[in-house]
Amino acid sequence: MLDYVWLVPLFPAVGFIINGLIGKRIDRRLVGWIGCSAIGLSFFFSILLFFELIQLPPASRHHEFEIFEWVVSGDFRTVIGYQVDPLSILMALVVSGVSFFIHIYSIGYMHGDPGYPRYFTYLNLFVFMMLNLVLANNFLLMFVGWEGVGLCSYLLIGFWFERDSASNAGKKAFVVNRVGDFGFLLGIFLIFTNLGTLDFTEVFHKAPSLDVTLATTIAILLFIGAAGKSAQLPLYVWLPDAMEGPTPVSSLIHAATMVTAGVYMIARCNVLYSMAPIALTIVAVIGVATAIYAASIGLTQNDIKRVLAYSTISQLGYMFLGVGVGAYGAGMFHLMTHAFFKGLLFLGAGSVMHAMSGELDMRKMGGLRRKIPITFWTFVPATLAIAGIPGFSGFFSKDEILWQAYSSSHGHFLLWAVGVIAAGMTSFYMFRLLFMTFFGQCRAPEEVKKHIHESPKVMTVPLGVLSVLSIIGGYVGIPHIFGGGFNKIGEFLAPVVGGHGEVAKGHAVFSFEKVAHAAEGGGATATAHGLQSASMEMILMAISVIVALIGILMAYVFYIKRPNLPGIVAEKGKTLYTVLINKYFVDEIYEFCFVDSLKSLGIALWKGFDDLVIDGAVNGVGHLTVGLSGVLRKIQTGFVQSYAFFMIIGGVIVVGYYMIRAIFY
Amino acid sequence: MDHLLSTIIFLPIVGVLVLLFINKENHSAIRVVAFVFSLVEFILSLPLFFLFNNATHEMQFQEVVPWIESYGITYHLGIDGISLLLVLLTTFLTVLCILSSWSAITVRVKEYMISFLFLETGMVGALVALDLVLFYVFWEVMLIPMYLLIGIWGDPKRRIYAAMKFFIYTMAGSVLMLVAILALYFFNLKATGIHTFGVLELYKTVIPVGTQYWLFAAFAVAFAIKVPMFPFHTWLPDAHTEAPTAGSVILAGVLLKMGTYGFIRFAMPLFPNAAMVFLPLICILAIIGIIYGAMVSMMQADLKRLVAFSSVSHLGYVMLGMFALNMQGVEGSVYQMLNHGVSTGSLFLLVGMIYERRHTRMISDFGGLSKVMPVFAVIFMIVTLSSIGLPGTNGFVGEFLILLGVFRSKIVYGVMAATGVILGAAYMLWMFQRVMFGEIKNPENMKLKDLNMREIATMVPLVLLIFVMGIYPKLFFTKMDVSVDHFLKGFKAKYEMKGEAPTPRLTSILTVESVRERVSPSSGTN
Amino acid sequence: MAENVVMLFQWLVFLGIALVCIFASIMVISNKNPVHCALWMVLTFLATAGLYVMLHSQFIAIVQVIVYAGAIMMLILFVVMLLDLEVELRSRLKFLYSKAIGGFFAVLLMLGIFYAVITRVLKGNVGSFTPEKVSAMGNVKAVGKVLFTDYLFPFEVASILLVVGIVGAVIMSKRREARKE
Amino acid sequence: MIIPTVPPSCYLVLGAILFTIGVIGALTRRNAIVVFMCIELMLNAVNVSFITLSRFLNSPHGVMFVFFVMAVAAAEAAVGLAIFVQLYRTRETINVDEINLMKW
Amino acid sequence: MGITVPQINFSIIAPELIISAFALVVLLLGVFFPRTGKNDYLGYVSLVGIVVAFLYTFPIMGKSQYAFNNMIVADGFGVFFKVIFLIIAFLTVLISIGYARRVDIDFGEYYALIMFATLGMMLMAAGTSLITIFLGLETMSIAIYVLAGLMRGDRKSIESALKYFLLGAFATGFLLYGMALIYGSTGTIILEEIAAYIKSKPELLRSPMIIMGIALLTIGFGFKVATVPFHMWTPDVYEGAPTSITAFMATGVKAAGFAGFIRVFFSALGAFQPDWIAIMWLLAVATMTVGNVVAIAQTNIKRMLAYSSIAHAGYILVAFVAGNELGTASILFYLLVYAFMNIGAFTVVILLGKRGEENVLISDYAGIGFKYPLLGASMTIFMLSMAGIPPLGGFMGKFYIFSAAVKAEYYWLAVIGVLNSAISVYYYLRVTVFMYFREPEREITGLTFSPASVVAVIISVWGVLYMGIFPSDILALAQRSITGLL
Repeated sequence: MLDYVWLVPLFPAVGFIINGLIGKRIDRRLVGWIGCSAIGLSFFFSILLFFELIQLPPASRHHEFEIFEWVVSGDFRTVIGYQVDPLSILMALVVSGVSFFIHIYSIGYMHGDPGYPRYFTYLNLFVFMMLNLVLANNFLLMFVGWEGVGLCSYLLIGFWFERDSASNAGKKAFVVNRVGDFGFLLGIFLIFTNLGTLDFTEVFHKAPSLDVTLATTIAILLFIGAAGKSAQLPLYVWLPDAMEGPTPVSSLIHAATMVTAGVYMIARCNVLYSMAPIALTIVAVIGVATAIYAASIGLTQNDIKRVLAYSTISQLGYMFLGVGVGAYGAGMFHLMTHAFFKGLLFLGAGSVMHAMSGELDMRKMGGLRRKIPITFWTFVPATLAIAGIPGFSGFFSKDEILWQAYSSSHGHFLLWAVGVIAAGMTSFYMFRLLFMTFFGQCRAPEEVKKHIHESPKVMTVPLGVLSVLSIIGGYVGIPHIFGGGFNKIGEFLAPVVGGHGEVAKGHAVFSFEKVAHAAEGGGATATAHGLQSASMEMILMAISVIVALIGILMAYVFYIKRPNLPGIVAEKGKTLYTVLINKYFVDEIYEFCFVDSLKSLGIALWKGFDDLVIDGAVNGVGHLTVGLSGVLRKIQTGFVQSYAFFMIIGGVIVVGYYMIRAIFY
Repeated sequence: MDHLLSTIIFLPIVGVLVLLFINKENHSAIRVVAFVFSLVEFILSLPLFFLFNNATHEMQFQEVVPWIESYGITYHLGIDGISLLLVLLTTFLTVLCILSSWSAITVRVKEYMISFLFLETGMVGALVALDLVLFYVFWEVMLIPMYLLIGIWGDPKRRIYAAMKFFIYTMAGSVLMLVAILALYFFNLKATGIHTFGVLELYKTVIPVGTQYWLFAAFAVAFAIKVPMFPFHTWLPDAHTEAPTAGSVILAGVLLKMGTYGFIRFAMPLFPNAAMVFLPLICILAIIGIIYGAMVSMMQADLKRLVAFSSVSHLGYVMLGMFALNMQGVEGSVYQMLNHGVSTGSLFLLVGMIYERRHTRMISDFGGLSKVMPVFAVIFMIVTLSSIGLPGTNGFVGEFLILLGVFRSKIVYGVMAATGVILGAAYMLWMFQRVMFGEIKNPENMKLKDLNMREIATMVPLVLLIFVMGIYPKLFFTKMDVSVDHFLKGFKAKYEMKGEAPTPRLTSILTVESVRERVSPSSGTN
Repeated sequence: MAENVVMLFQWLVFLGIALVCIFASIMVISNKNPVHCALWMVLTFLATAGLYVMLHSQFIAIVQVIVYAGAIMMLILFVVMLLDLEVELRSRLKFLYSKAIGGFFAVLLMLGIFYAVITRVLKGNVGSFTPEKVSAMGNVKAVGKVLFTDYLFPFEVASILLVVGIVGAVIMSKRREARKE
Repeated sequence: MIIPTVPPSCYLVLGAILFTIGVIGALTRRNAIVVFMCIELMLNAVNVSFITLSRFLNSPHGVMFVFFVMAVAAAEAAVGLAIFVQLYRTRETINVDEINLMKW
Repeated sequence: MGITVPQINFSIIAPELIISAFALVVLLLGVFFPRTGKNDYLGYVSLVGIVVAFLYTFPIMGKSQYAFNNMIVADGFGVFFKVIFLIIAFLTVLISIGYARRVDIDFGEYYALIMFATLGMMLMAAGTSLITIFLGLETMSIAIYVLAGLMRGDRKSIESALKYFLLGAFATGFLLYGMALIYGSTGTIILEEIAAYIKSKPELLRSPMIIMGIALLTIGFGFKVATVPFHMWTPDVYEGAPTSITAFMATGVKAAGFAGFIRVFFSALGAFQPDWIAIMWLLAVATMTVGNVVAIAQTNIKRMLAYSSIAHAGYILVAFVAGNELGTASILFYLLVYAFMNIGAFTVVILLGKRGEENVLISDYAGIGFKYPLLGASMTIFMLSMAGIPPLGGFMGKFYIFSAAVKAEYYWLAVIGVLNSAISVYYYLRVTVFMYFREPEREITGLTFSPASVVAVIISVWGVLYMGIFPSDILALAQRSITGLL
C-alpha cells in the first residue's frame, strides 16, 4: 500500500492538467468539483497511508518508492521518488487536509471571479508541488516542489494581474524566494559535492562523516533557503505583500502550508543541524528575532490581512525557534496547529471581507459579531489558540517551543524571554483585530453595511471544521508534565526527528551513531532534568499564559474600553509608532539598496559600458578603418607625377633595404 | 542509410532548387514547398535519434569521401551524442521557423525561403563535419543567408548596420581560426607525416604547450565571438533585434550553439593544456557574462534586445559548464544548449507573434496582454519559466547540472554563477509583468487577437519539449552520456601527454637567417 | 708611351662626351621650351652614340643616331610642333616640395646605384664575344649573326611589338569618326 | 691593340647619373611630352650601362638588349605620342598637373 | 662561318603563333571588311582564335622543352599561365562583344590588340630569358596603353591611358636597369644560366650590383602587379579604361606580372630569397592593407574593384613570401580563380550599364538584386568569393595562399592576411547591401543584356563555384605545374 504514495501527488496533478487544459470550456461547478475532489482523493490516500504507516512498528516506519530516474549524469543520479515516514506523512496530511477544506471554501469565495478555472488550476498545481516537496525522497525533488510552490505562490499572488500591486507582489515574492533558493541550491551542491548523493536516506546516513564546519555551512545555506520560503528575517518582505492574492490563497499558501516548508526542511535535515550547533543557534536567534519583530509590526497595522500576515511571520519565527533549539518535533507540532488556526483566521478574514464587500481596513469594520455570527464564532477559537490560551491548540505547541527554548541544550533564557514577550504582543494584536472587527460600532459606510451578510455554507463549513481542529489539534501533543504518554505527535515523529521523551531512546530506524547521539542528547536532557524541571516548566507556562492574558487585557482596554487611547499612545510615542506602522521602513530600504541600485547599475552597464565602451570599441575600430580609408585615399591626388613621386620613395625604400642588407650582411 | 547525413545536409539545397522553379508571386506554393522540405528534413533526422547507438563514443553514421587529396581534406561526416542532439534541434527549429514566417514574411518570400534552406544546410553541415576545413566551410556558409535574412527582412531602421556588424564581427573571429587550423595541420604533418584535417586524427596529435596557447586562442576567439562571450557580445543584441523573427530564433537557437559546440568539439579536445591555462579567464568571462547579461537585460526597453542579452547570460552558463570539465558540467552544458535553443527560440517566436500584431517591440507599448490573449499568456509564461530555469522545465535540468558541475570543480565560480539564478528570475519576470500584467493602457492592445491555430501549432511542440526535457531528461542524456564521458577522458588523457614546450615561433620576419639556412644557395636553381 | 697617349686620349674623349651628355640632359630637364628640350635631347643621344663607338658598338651607335636621334626625336619634335606647345610655365600647383623631395630621393637612388656599380663589382661570365673577334668579322655582321641565330625569337617578337605600336599609334591618333547611325 | 683604359665603373656611373637626371626630369616637368623625353633619357642611360657591360663581359647580350630596347622605345614613342595627341584633342592640354579628373 | 639557325620548334610556341595569326587576321578583317555597328563578328573570330590556341596548349602540357636557344620554354608553369591568359582573353572578348559597340570601340584593332596583349602575357610566362620577358611585357603594355585610351572621346579614358603610359614607361626604366645590372653581374640573360652562375660563384650573393638589380626588378614588377607603393596608377587607370579592358588589366596584366615576377625571382634569383623575403613581406602587408582600407571609401565600383585588385596582389605576395612549392602553386590557383571572379564582377558592371549611362557608382546598384535576381546573385557570388567566403573559389585560393604562409611559418603574415580579408568583407558586402538592402533612388531601365556577356557571367560563376567546391584537380595541376621551377 505504501507503494501507492505517488497517488497522493498524482491527483492534484491530474486536477491541474484537466482544469488547465479544458477548465475554460467546461462548467464552472465541474471545475470546482474536479479541483476539490482531486485534493480530496489526495487527502483520502494520505489518511490511508497514515494508517498504513502507524500499523508498522515505529522503527520501520519508513518507506521509499522510486518512480523513474530523473537526472542522471555521471555519478550524479536523482530520481523522482517519494518516501513515506512520519514526518512526511504528517506534512502530507496537513497539506492535503487543509488544502481540501480551503478548496471547498474557495468554491464559495471565488464563485464570481472570471478567473475561476485558472484559480483552481493554480491551486491544484500548488498542492501537487507542495506534496512533492513534503514527500520527496531526495533534495532535488524537494527543490522542485520548493520552487514549484514558489511559482504557484507567484501566480496566485498575482492572480488579479490587472492590479499592478498584485503583479508586483507576485514578482517580489518570486525574486525574494529565489534569493533563498540560491542558498538552498548551494547547500544542495555542497551536500552532493561532499557526500555524492542527494537521496535523503543516504545523505543522512553519510552525514556524520562531514566535519563540523562543512555541516554548519550546509546547514546555514539550507537555512537561507528556509528563511526565504518561510519569510524569516531578512527575507520576510514578500509575505505581507503576498496578501494581494485571493484570501484563500493567503490562507493556504501564505499561512498554512507553503511558508512552513522551511520548518519542514530543517526538521527533515535535523541530522545535519544537530551536527552544527552554530547553525542551530543562528536558526533559533533568527527565529525569535523574527517572531518579536513581526509581532511588533503587527501591533499597529490596520489591514486585517496584513495583521495576519505579520502574525504568520511571527509564528513562523516561533517554529524556527523551536527547531533552532533542537526541538524539531515541537516545531513541527506548532507548524501543524498553526496550519489549523492560521488557516482558519485567514478564511475568517476572507469571510469578513466577503461580508464587507472586499473591505480590508479594520478601522472601517466593527460590530460584525452579530451580523456574521458563524464567522465570528469560528474566529474566536482561532484567536484564542494563537494567543496561547490554555486548552486551545496553540497553547500546547507554543508552550512546548517556549519550554524547549528555555530548557533544551541549545536553548537559552533570553530566547525564552523574547519569545514570551512576542507571545504577549501576539495576543494583543490578535485581540485588537478581534475587537476592532467584531465588537463595537460598525464603522463601515452605509452602503456596505446594507450588504453585510453571512457567507454561504460552502464557506462556513470549512470554517467550522478548522475551528474544531484549532481547538482539539493540540491534544495530540500534551506536554509530558500533564502526563507523559500523551505527547502523541512527539512520539510519532521521533523516529525521524528524534527528540521527545522516552520514545526517543527506542527508535531504531536511524540508529546511526550521530543521530542516535543527537536524539539521545535531546532525550536525555529531558529525562535527566525531568523532575526538577517539571516545576520550572509549570512556572514558565504560567508566565506565558499571564503575559498572553495581559495582552488580551490591554487590547480590551485600548479597543473596547477606551477607543481613543490608541490615538493618544500613538501620539506619545510618535517616532516608534511611525517606525512600526511603516514596518521599520524595511521595504523602502530594500527598494533603495537592491532594486533601485540594481536598476541603475543595469542602466549604467548598458548605456555606459555596453554601448559606450564595448560597442564603442567595436564601432571605433570600424570608424577608424573608414577614417583611415578616407585619409589614405587622399594620397591618390590624381596627378601622375605624385604617383611617380611615391614610386620613387617606395623604390628608395626597397633599394635602401637591399643595399643595407648588401652592406651589412 | 549510408548517406543519411549527406542527405540531411543537402536536402534543403534540393528544396532551394525546387523553389527556384516556382513563380515568385505564388507565395503560398513557396511557403508550402519550403515547409514540406523542412518537415521532411526533420523527419529524416529522426532516424538519427532512434538508430543512434548509445553505447559507443565512436562517431556514427560516418561518411568519408576524399575531397582535396593533396591536403588530405576529406568530406568526413559523423555524429556523436553531442552533435546528434544539436542536429535535431536545428532541423526541428527550422520547421517551426518556416511555420512562423508564414504570415510574417510577405515580401520576397521566395528569396526568404531560399535563404532559410541554405542556412539549414550550413548549420547541419557545421554540426556533422569532422574535417576542420569542411567545418570551416559550413561555418562560413551559415553567415551569408543569415546576413541576408537580417539585412533584407530585418527591421528597416538599423538592419544594415546589424547585418554588417554580424557578418564582419563573426568573420573577423573565424579567419583567425582558419590560420590556426592551417597551423595545426602543418604541425601534425610535421609530427606525423600524415596529411589530414580530420578532427579524429588530430585529436591524437600531441602538441607542445607553447603552440597550443596560440592555436587555442585563435580557436577560442572565433568561437567566443559566436557564443558570444562577454566582451565579444555586442553584435548579438543588434543582430537579434533587427533580424526577422525566424532569423532571431535560428540565430539564438542554433547559430550561437555553433560557438559552444566549437569549443567542445574542437578547441578543447585539440588543445587541452591550453584550455586548462585559459580556463580561469574563460570561466571569469563566462561569469561576468552571466551577471552582466542579466543586469543589462533587466533594463532593456526593447523585448528582443532583452531576450538577446538574456542569451548572453544563458550562454555564459553553457561556457562555464563546459569548462567545469566534469560529467555534470559538460552534460549540463550540452543540455543547456538545447534548452536555450528551445526556450529562447520560443521567446523570440512569441515576441515575433506580438510584433506581427502590434509592430512594436517596446515593452512600454504593452501591458495587460494576459487579458486579451490568454493562450498567448500561458505559453509565454511557460517559456519564461523555462528560461528562468524553473524545476519541471528543461531550463532547470541544464542549469542545475551546470552549476553543480562548476561547483564541484571550483566552488567560487559556482557560487558566483548561481547568483545569476536570482537575477534571471528578476529580469524575466519583470519583463513578463510589464508585458502581460496590469491594466491595458494602450487602446490598441484591446483589439489584439489571441494566437491562431498555426501559431499554436508552432508553439505546442516547443512547450511539450520544454516539459519533456524537464521531466524526462534521461531520454536525451542517454544519447550523450558516452560521448561526453569520452570527451572528458580524451581531454584528460591528452592533457597528460603534453609535449615539451618550446617557445612558439611567431617572429618569422626577424628570423631571416633561419630562412637562409632553409634556402641554401644551392637550392635556388631548378 | 703611345699607349699612354691612347689612354689619355680615351680619358679625354670619355670625359668630354660624359660632360656633354650630362650637360645636355640637364638642359633637357631644365629648359622651359619643349622644342629646345627635344633638341638638347638629340644632343644627348648623339653624345651617347659617341660612347657606343668608344665601346666598340658601332652598329648600335649608328642605330642610335638613326633611330633614336633621328626618327624618334624627330617624331617627338614633330608632335611638339604639331600641338603648338608653348613654353612651359611654372606649375600652379605647389609641387615644389614634392619635387624637391622627389629629386632628393632620386639622388639617393643614384648614390645607391653608384655604390652598387663601384664596390665589389664581380665580373659576370665573360663570353667570347670579344672586340677582336667582332672586328675581325665586322661589327654589323657579328651583331647580325647573333640577332638571327640566338635572338631569332626576340627578333620576331619585336616585329609583333612594332606592329602593336603602329596599330596603336594609328588607332589612337585617328580622329573620332562620327558615329553612323 | 686597343686597351680599354677607362674602367667600366665610369661608364656605369655616367649611366646612373643620366638615369637620375631622367628620373628627376620625369618628376618635375609639367609637359607630358617632356616627361616622356625624360623617360627616354632613363632608357638611354640603361642602354649605356648595357653596352658597357656587354663590352666588358665580351658578351653580345647587352648589345642585343639595347637593340630591342630601341625597338621598344620606338613603339612606345609612337603610341605615346598618339596618346598625347589624342589627349590634346580632348583636353586641350598635355600638362600633367592639369590632368586629374580621376583621383581618390 | 655560316649562320647556324637555332633549333626551331614551332609546336612549343604554337599557342602564341595561333594567337598572333588570328590577331593579324582580325586586324585585316577589321580593315577590309568594316561593318560599322556590326563588328561583333570580329569578336567571334577572336574567340575562335583563342579557343584554337587553347586547344594547342594541350600538346605542350606536362612537358618541359626549351626552344629558340633557351629563350622560351614550354613547361608546366608557362602552360598553366597560358591557360589562365587564354581564359582571361576569352572572357574579355566575350564581354567586349556588345560592350565595345556600346562605347564605339568595336573595330578590328580592338580585338587584335587584346590578342596581342595576350601574346605578350604568354611570352612573359613562357619566357626564360630576360629579353623575352621584357619584350613580352612591353608587347602587353603597349597594347594595353592603347586599349585603355581607346574610348578616344572620353576624357577619363584618355587620361587613364596617359597615366598608365607615363608611369608604365617610367617603371620600365627601373625594370630595365635591374635587368642590366643582373646581366652585368652574371654575364647572361638566360634565367637558368643566371641561376647556375650564381650557384657557381657564391660570393655573388653579396655583390651589391646584383642585389641592386634585384631591387630595381622588384620595383619594375611591383609596378606591373600593383603593389603598394607602386600601385597608384591602378585606381585611376582602372576607372578610366573601358570596363572590359579594366577587367582584362585587373586579371591578365596582374597575372602576367606575377608570371614574370615568379619566373625571374624563383628561377633565376632563388638564391637571393633571404634577401627579398623581408621586403616582400613588407610589400605584401602594405599592399593588402592599403588596398583593402582604401577600397572601403570608394563610391565607384570600378575604382573599388581596382583597390580590391591591389589587395589581391597583396594576398598573392603572401604566397610569394612563403616561397615554397605550395606558395607558388597557390599563386597559380589563386590567379585563375581571381580571373574568374574579377572578370565576372566587371561583366556584371558592364551588363548594368547602357549607352550613355554606365552606372558605375555603387549606389546605382540599389535594388538590383531583386530587379535582376540572377545578375544580383552572380554579383553576390563574385563579391563573396573575393571576400573569401567558402565554398567559393576565392576562399580556396586564400586557403592555399595562407596555408603556404603558415607552412613557411609566417604566422603573422597569415594573420595579417586573414584580418585583411575580414576588412575586405566590409566593402564587398557593401555592394550586396546596395543590391539587396537599399531601395533604389532611381530606376535603371532599358538594359539590354548582350548574350555573350551573359555567357561570360555564367562561365565565371561556374569557374568560381567549381574551383571552390572541387578545387582538387586544379590544385593538383597547379602543383604539378610548378615542378622544376623552384
